[in-house]
Amino acid sequence: MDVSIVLILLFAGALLSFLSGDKWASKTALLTSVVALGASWLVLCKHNAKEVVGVSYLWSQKPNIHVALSGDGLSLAMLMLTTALLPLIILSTFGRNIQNAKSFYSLIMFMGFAMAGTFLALDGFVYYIFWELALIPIYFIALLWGSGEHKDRQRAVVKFFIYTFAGSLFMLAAFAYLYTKAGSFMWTDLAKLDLSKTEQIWIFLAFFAAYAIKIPLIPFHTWQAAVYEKAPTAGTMLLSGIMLKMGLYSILRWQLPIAPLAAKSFMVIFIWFGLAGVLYGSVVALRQKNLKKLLAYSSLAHVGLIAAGAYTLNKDGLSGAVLQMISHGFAIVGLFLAADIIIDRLQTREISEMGGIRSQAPKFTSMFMIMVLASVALPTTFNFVGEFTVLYSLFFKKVWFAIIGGLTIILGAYYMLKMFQNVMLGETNKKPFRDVSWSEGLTFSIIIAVTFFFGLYPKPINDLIAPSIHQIMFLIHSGPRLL
Amino acid sequence: MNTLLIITGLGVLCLLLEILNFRKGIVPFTVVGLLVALGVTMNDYGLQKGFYGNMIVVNNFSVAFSSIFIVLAILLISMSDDFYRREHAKISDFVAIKVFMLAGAVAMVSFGNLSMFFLGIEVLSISLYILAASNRMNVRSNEAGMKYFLLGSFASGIILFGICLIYGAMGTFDIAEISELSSSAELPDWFFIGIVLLTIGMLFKIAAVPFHFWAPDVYEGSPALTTSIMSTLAKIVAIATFYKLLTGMNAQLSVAYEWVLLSVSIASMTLGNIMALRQENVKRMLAFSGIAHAGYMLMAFLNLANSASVLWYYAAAYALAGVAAFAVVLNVCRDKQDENIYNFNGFGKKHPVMAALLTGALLSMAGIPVFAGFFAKFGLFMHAINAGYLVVVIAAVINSIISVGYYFKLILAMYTKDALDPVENPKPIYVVVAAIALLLNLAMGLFPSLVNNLI
Amino acid sequence: MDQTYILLLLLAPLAGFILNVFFGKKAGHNGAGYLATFAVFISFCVTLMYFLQINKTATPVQVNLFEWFSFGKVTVNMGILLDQLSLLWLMFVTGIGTLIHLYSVSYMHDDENRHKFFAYLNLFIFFMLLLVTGDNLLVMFIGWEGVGLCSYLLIGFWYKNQDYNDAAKKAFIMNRIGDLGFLIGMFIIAYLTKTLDYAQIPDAIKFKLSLLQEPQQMKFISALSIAALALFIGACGKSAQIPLYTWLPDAMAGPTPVSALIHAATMVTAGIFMVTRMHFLFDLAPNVQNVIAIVGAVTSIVAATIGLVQNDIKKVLAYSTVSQLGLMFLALGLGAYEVAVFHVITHAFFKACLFLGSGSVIHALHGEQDMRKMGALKKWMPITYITFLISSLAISGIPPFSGFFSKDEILMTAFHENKVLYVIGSVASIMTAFYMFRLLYLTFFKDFRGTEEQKHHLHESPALITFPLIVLAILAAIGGLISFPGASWLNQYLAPVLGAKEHGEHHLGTTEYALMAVAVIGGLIGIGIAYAKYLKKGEVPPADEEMTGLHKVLYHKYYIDEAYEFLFVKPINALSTFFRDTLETALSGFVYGFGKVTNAIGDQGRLLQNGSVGRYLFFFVMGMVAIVSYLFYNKIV
Amino acid sequence: MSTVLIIFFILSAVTLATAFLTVFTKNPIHSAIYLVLCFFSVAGHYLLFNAQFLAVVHVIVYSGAIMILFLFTVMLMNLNKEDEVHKPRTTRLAAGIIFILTCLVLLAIFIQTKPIVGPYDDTGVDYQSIKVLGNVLLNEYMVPFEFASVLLLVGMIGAVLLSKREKTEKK
Amino acid sequence: MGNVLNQIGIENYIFLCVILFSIGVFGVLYRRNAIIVFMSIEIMLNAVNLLFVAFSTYHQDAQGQVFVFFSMAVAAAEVAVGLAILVSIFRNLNSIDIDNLKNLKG
Repeated sequence: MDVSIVLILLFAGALLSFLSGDKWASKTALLTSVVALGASWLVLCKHNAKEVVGVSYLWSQKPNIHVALSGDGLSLAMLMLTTALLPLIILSTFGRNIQNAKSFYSLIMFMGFAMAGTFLALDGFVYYIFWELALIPIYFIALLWGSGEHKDRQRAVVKFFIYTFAGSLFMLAAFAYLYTKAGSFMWTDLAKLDLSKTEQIWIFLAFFAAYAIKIPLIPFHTWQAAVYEKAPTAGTMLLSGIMLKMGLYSILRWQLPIAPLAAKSFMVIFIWFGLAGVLYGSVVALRQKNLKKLLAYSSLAHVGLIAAGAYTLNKDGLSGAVLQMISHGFAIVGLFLAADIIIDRLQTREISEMGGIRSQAPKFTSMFMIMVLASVALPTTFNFVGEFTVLYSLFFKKVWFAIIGGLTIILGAYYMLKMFQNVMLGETNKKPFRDVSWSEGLTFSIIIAVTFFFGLYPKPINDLIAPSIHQIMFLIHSGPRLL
Repeated sequence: MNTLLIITGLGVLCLLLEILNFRKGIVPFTVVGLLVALGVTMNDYGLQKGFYGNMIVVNNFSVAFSSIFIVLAILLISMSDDFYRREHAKISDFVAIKVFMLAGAVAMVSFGNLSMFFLGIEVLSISLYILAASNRMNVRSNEAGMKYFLLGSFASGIILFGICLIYGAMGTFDIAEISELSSSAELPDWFFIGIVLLTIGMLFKIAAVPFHFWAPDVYEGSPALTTSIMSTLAKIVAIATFYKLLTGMNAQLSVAYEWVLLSVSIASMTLGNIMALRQENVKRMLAFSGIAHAGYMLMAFLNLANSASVLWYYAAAYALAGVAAFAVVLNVCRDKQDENIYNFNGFGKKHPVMAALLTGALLSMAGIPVFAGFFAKFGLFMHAINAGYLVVVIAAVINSIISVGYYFKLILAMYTKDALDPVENPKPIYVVVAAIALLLNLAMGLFPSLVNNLI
Repeated sequence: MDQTYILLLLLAPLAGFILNVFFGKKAGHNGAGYLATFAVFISFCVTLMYFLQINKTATPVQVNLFEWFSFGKVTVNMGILLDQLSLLWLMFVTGIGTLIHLYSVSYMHDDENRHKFFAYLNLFIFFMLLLVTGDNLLVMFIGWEGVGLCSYLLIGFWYKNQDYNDAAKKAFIMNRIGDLGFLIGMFIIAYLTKTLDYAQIPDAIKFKLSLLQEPQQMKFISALSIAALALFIGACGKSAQIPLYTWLPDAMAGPTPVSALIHAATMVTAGIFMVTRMHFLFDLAPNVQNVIAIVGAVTSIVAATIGLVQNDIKKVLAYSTVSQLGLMFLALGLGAYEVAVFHVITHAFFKACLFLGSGSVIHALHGEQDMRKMGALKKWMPITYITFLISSLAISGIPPFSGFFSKDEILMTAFHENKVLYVIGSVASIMTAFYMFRLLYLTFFKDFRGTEEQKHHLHESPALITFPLIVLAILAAIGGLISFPGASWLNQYLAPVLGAKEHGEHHLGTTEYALMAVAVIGGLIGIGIAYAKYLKKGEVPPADEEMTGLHKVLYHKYYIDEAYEFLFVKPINALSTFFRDTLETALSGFVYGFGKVTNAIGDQGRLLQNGSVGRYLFFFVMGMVAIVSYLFYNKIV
Repeated sequence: MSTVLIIFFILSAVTLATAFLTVFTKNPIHSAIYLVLCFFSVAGHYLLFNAQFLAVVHVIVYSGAIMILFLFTVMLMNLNKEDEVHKPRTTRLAAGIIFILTCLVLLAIFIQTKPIVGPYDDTGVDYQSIKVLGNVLLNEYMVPFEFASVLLLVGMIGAVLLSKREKTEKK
Repeated sequence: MGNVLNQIGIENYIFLCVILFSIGVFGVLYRRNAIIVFMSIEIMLNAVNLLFVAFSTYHQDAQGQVFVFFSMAVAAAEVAVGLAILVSIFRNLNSIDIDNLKNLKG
C-alpha cells in the first residue's frame, strides 16, 4: 500500500463517473472520492507508523525518467487536502442542475487525479505532466459549465489557459536545462545540483513564471477574477481551493531547493511581490460589486501572504505557508459554496442585488459567518495559526514586512464584513431564500469542523510536515549541496 | 530493401486490379500489402547493410522512418474509399499514386546514392503535384496543383544544381564515398555550395520560411486527403531526408550554417504560428501550423550527431496527430464546400467521440502532456539546450504559447458554439483511423525512451 | 481537580452558547435567557471558590490544557492561569455578567432572536474568561479577538438596520487595527524572549539582560519598548483610547445590556488588564509609560468635553466611559497599576448600573434615547432613579461612594507625578460630574417632554430589571471600601502579581486631604453648574440645527469621524475604485494586448501571402540569395 | 586561343542568346523555336565533350519529345498569339534584380573558390562510350534505372488522370 | 583527343551554367505565360545537365552522364504532368496566365 493507490483510485473515479452515466455520475464521483480520501488516510497512517509510502518505478532509462511519488509529510499533507476537498466539492454540487453530468464529474475527478499527482510527483518530468494535466479539465469545466456571456467566458477561459500554459512552458524549459545538467529529473538529483548563481537565477525566474501565474501573484493575476467569476462554482473551488496551491507547493518543493542562491538573493523582491498582492487584493476587494470576484480578490490577497511567507526561507515561513495553504483551501471552498448558494437562490452575482438573507436563512447565515471569520483568521480557526506563523516569519525578516502583511487582518476584516453586511444583513430580501440543504449543510459542517479542529490543534499537521520542511530548509541553507 | 520492392510491386498490382475490375478490393488489398511491407521493414531493424551497389542502404534510421511512413500511408490510404466515393472509377489510380509516392518516400530515407535520392524526391513530388491537382473540375485544386508544380520544379532545379556541384566536387554520387571524401582536407568549395543549394531545396520541401509560401495555398486548394498526406507524410519525409542528407554526407557544418538553420527555424515557427492565428480555413490553418512544426523540427539539426531519434519521435508524433486531426476534418467537411472553421461549430455535442479525438490531436500538436507531442517537444528542447542554443528554445517556448491560440480556436468552435446543421452519423472509417492514430500517439507517450534510443 | 474546575469555569458559558445556538429557540420563552444566566452563574461560583481559596493560600493555580502550536522557538500552550489579577477580573466579569444576563431576560423579552442574543452573550463571557485567564499572550489574544467578535455580533444584533451594522463593522475594524499592534508586540516579545508566557517573560528578559553588554542592553530595552508601544496600540483599540476610540460611542447601537456588559464594564477594560498583566514590560519602558499617561489624559478630557453636549442618553454614558478609561490609562501610565485596577472595578459597578438604568429608561420609553424628549421620570421610575442617582454620585466622585476613592487615587498619583496631567484629570472629573448630572436632571426631573402616548405607558421596570440595578447600586456605593485609603485590601491582594510598590501607598497627609477636598469641591461645582443650568433655569438642549460655535463642534465630536472618513476611508475606497476600474482593466488589457498584437501581425502577414506565384518565387530566390550570400560573407562557402 | 575554345564561346553565345530570346519573345511559338535552338546548342556542348550518345539522346528527348509536347499544347490551346499582357513594371524590375543578384552571387562565389591548378585528369580510359554507359546504367545504376520507370509510370498515370475526359464532363 | 577541359577550363563551364541557370530563374519570374515558365524551368534543368556532363569529363567518370539520363526522365515526367495540369486549368479558366491564379491567398 503506497501513495500510488490514491492516484489509481482517483483516476478510476474519473473513469467510473464517466461510465456510470449522467444519473449516477455524481454519486459515483462522491463515492470514489470518499474512497480515495480513505485510502489517503490509510497511507497517512502508514506514514505516521514510520513506513515508507513513497514509490519509484523506472519509466525510461534514457532519458532517465522515474515515476517517483513522494511519501513525505509535505506531499501527504497536500494529498490529504486534495482528497478531502474533492468530496466536499462534489457534495457541494448536489442539488444543482448540471448538464452532461458524467463528463462534468469525470473531469472533476480527473482534475483531482492530476492535482494529487502534482503534489506527489518527485520526478520533475512526471510532475510537469501532472501539472499540465490539471489544466485541461478546468479549462473544459470553466468553458462548458460556466456562466455569463458566452463571448466573455470564452475570452476569460482561453486567456487563463494560454496564460498559465505560457508560464509553465518556461518551467518546462528550465527542467530541460536541469536535465542536461543532472542527467535525471529526480528531485533528489536536481536539488543536489551545484549550479552557478546565474544559472540559478534563470531557473528561478523560469519557475517563477509558472508559479506566479498559477498562484497568482500580482501583476500576473489578471486571469483570476474573470475565471473565478465565469467558472461554475465547483470549478472555482477546484481552482482556488487546490489548484493555486499547486503553485505554492511547487515553490517549496521545486523552486527553493533547486535554486537556493537565487532565492536568497531575490528574497526581498519576492516577498514584496507577495505583500503587494496582499495589499492590492485587499484594496481591490473593497469595492467589488460581484460576489465571486470579491472572493477571488480575497484569495489573491491570501495567497500573496502565503507566497511572501514561503519566500522568507525560514522554517516558520515555510511551515506557516503550508498550514495556510491547507486552511485557505478549506475556507475558500466554504466561501465559494456560500457564494454559490446565494447565486443559486437569487440568480444574481451582483452584491447590490443581494441583502436581507439573514432573516430568511439563519442556518446558512451562521455557517457563512463562520467561513467569513475563518477567512479573516480569527484565533481558534485554522487560518489564524497559519497566518500568525507566516506573519511571524515575515516579522523575523523585517518588522515592516509583518506590519504590511498584517494589514491583511484589518483590510481583510473590512472587505469581508462589508461584503457580509451587504449580502446577508439588512431588511429582509423580497425574493424567497431557501435555507441550506442537507448536502450543503454537511459540506459546511465538515469544513467548519476541520477549521476549528486544526485551529485548536494544528499539531498533527505540524508534526507531519516538519521533517519535510526541515529537509527543504537544509537544502536551501546548507552550503555544499548534499542530500 | 525488400520494402521498396514490395511497395512498388503493390503499386503495380493496384493498377492490375483495376484491369481485373476489382475496384472494391483495392483499398483493403493495399492495406494488407502495406502491413506486410511494414512487417518486412521492421524485421530489418538492427540491420546495417547496403544493397545493389549501395544504392539502397538499410539501417535503423531508414527502418524507423520507413515504418512510420508505412503506418501513415496505411492510415491515409484506408480513408481513400470513402473520400473518392464520387470518382470511384479512378480509385486504382489514386491508390497506386499514393503507393508509388510511398515508394519514393522510402527511397528517400534509405538511399545510398544521390541518384536514388533525386528520383525518390521526384517520385514523391510528382505524385503530390498530381494529387494536388486531381480534383480537376475544381479551379482551386487546379491552382494548387499548378502552384505546387511551378514552385516544386523550381526547387527541383535547385536541388539538382546542388547535387551537380557535389558531384563536381567529389566525382561520385555514393553517399559513403562522399562521406569519406568530405573529411579530407583537399575539398573543393563546390561541395559546400552544393550542400547549401540542397539545403535550400529541402527547406522548400519542408516548407520552412522563406520558402514556405506555397504551402498554405497548396494545402488549402488540394483535395483534403491530399492535404493530409502533404502535411503529415510528405512533410516528415522531407525533413527526414534532409537530415539524412546532411548526416549521410558527413558535411562538416559550420557555425554560420547552423545559425542559418537556427534563423530559419525561429522564423518558421514564429511566422507559421502567427499566421495560423487568423486563418478561417482549417486546412490553411494546419498548413501554417505545419510550417511552424517544420521550424520546431529544424531544432533537431542544431546538433546533428545524435538527434535522429528526437527527430523521428517528433516527426512521428506530429504526423500521427496530424492524421488523427485530418481524419476528423475529412469527416466533418465530407459534404461541405470548404473546410471553414464554422463547419466545426457544435461538433462536440454532435459527435463527442470524434470531437474528443480531434481535441486530443490538437493537444498533441500544441505539446500538452500526455500526448506524444509533448514528449517530442520536450525532447527537442533538451536537445537544443544540449547543443547550446538556448535562444531557439526560448523562441520555441514563446511560439508554443502562440500556437495554443489557434489550436484552441478549433476546440472552442467544437464545444462552445451551436451547430449549424443536423446530426449525421460519422463514417466509421474516419473514426477508426483517427482513433488508431491517436492511440499510437498516446502509446508513443508511454515510451519516451524512444526519444533517445530508437536510432 | 483544578483542571476539572477550570474546564467547568470556561466551558460553562461555552456550553451555554452551544445549547442556545442549537436549542435556544425551542427552550421556551425565557428558557434561553435563564440557561445563559445559569451558565454564567456556574462560572461565577467557580470563580468565587477560587477567589476565596487564593485569598487564603495566595498561590496561583496554573493548568496546561494542551499544546496549541509552535512557531519559531516558541511553543504555545493552551494554559490557564488563575492568579490574583485574573481572579479579580473574573469576579466582576462573571458577577456583573450574571446580573446583566438576568437583566436581559426581561429586557430582551420581546425580541424574536432572544436565544441568539443570549448565545452571543455567553460566547462573550467565554472569550472574556479566556482573555483573562490565559497564561500567555496568545491565549489572551484568542479572547481578545473573540470578545471583539462578540462585540461585533452584539452591536449588530438588530441586523436589519444597516446603520447598526456599520457601527458593528466599525467596532470590529477599529479593534483589528489595535490587534495588529498586539500581534506585532507579541512578535517582538516572542522574538526577544522565546516565550509568550507571562510567568517566563520577566525571567527571560532578566536573563537576556544579564548576558548583554551595556550598549546592547539599551538596544534590547528599546526593542522591548517598541513591543510595549505596540501592545499599547492594541490596548487603545480595545479600550477605546485616542486615536481608536470612535467606535465605542457608535457601539451604543447594540442592545443596552450589551453596552453595559461589554462596552462599559468588561471588554473595554481588557486593555487595562493587558497592560497590568504586562506591567513588568511597561515598567522597563518609561517613554511608553509617558505616552500612555498622555494618551489617557487627553482621551479623558476630549471624551469629557464631547460628553458635555450629547443628547443621546447612551452616547453620554459612552463618552463618559471613554473618559473614565482615559483616566485609568493615565494611572497605568504613571505606573499605578493597582489604582487603575481599582478604578476599573468601581467603574464597572457604577457604569454598569448607569447603563442598565438608562436601559430601564429606554425600555420604559419604548426605545426613545434622546434626553430632550424625556424628563420627570423619577415620578414613575423611583428605583431606577435612586440607583441612577447613586451611580451618578459615584462617578462624580462624591464621597463616600466608590468613585470618589478610585478617582481620587488616580488624581493623587497624577499630582505626585505630573501636575499638568493632574489638572487635566481634574478638569475631566469636573466635567464628568457636570454631564452626569445634566443627564440626571434632563431625564428624571422637570416635566415630561415626550409624547402623550409614551407618557401613558410609563411604568417602573419589572423586578428582573430592578434587581440587578439595586445590586449594582449597592456595589457602586460601597465598592470603594476594597481600597480604602491608608488600608487598602486591594493593594495587598494584588501585591504578589504587581510586585513591591515603588510608589508605596499614599500616606494620608495634608496634601492628600487637600486634594480630596479639591476633588470633592470640583465634583460639587460640576453638579452645581448642571443644577443651575438644567434644573434652575430649566434649559433643554437645543435642536440639532440650532447649535452654533463650539457647541456644534463638540456635538459633532470634533468632527473626528468625518476626519477619519476623509483621511482613511475615502482615499482607500477611491484607490480601490481606481484599481478596480482602471488598473485592473489596464493590466488585463496588457495581457490581451499580446494577443491583439499577434493577431494584428497575423492580419498584416496575410496580405503578404497574396496568392501570386511570382511573389512566392521572388521571396524564394531572395531567401536563397540571402542565405548564400550570408554564408559567402562568412567565408564558409 | 584554341579552336575548341572558340567553338565553346560561339556555342555559349548561342546558348545564352537563344535562352534569353526564349524568355523575352512574346509569341510562344517563337519561344519554343528559340528553345529548340538552345537545346541544339547544348547538344553541341555535349558533342564538344565527345559525349555523342548523350547528345543524341538529348536531342531526341528535348527537341523531339518535350518540345513537341510544348508545341502541341500551345497549338491545342491556340496560344500562338502575342496576347500576353506584360507583368507590372515592379514585377519585371524585381525579376531583373533577382536575375542580376543570382548571377552575381553565384558567380562571385565560384570566382572566389580555390582555382583548379594543374592539368585536368586524363586517364585515357573510355568512360563515355555507349558500352560503358550501358554497363554503368544497367549494373551499378540498375535500381535507379528501374526506379526511373516508376517515376515515368507515375507521370503517365498522372497525366492520364488529369487530362482524361470523363463521360459526365460536358464539352 | 585528350580532355577538352584542358583547353576550356571547368570554370568557364561553371560560369556558363550559372548564367544559363539564372536566365531560367529570370524567365520563371518574368513571364506570366505558364508555357514559357515551363520552358524556363527546362532551361534551368538543361543548365544543370550541361554542368553534369562537364563534371563528368572533369572526373573522367561516366556516372555524371548516367545521372543526366535520370534528369531527363525527370524533366520529361515533370513536363508531362505539368502540361496535364495546365490543360485542366485551361479547360476551367480558358487562360494559362499564372497571375490569374490568385484564388488561394491570405
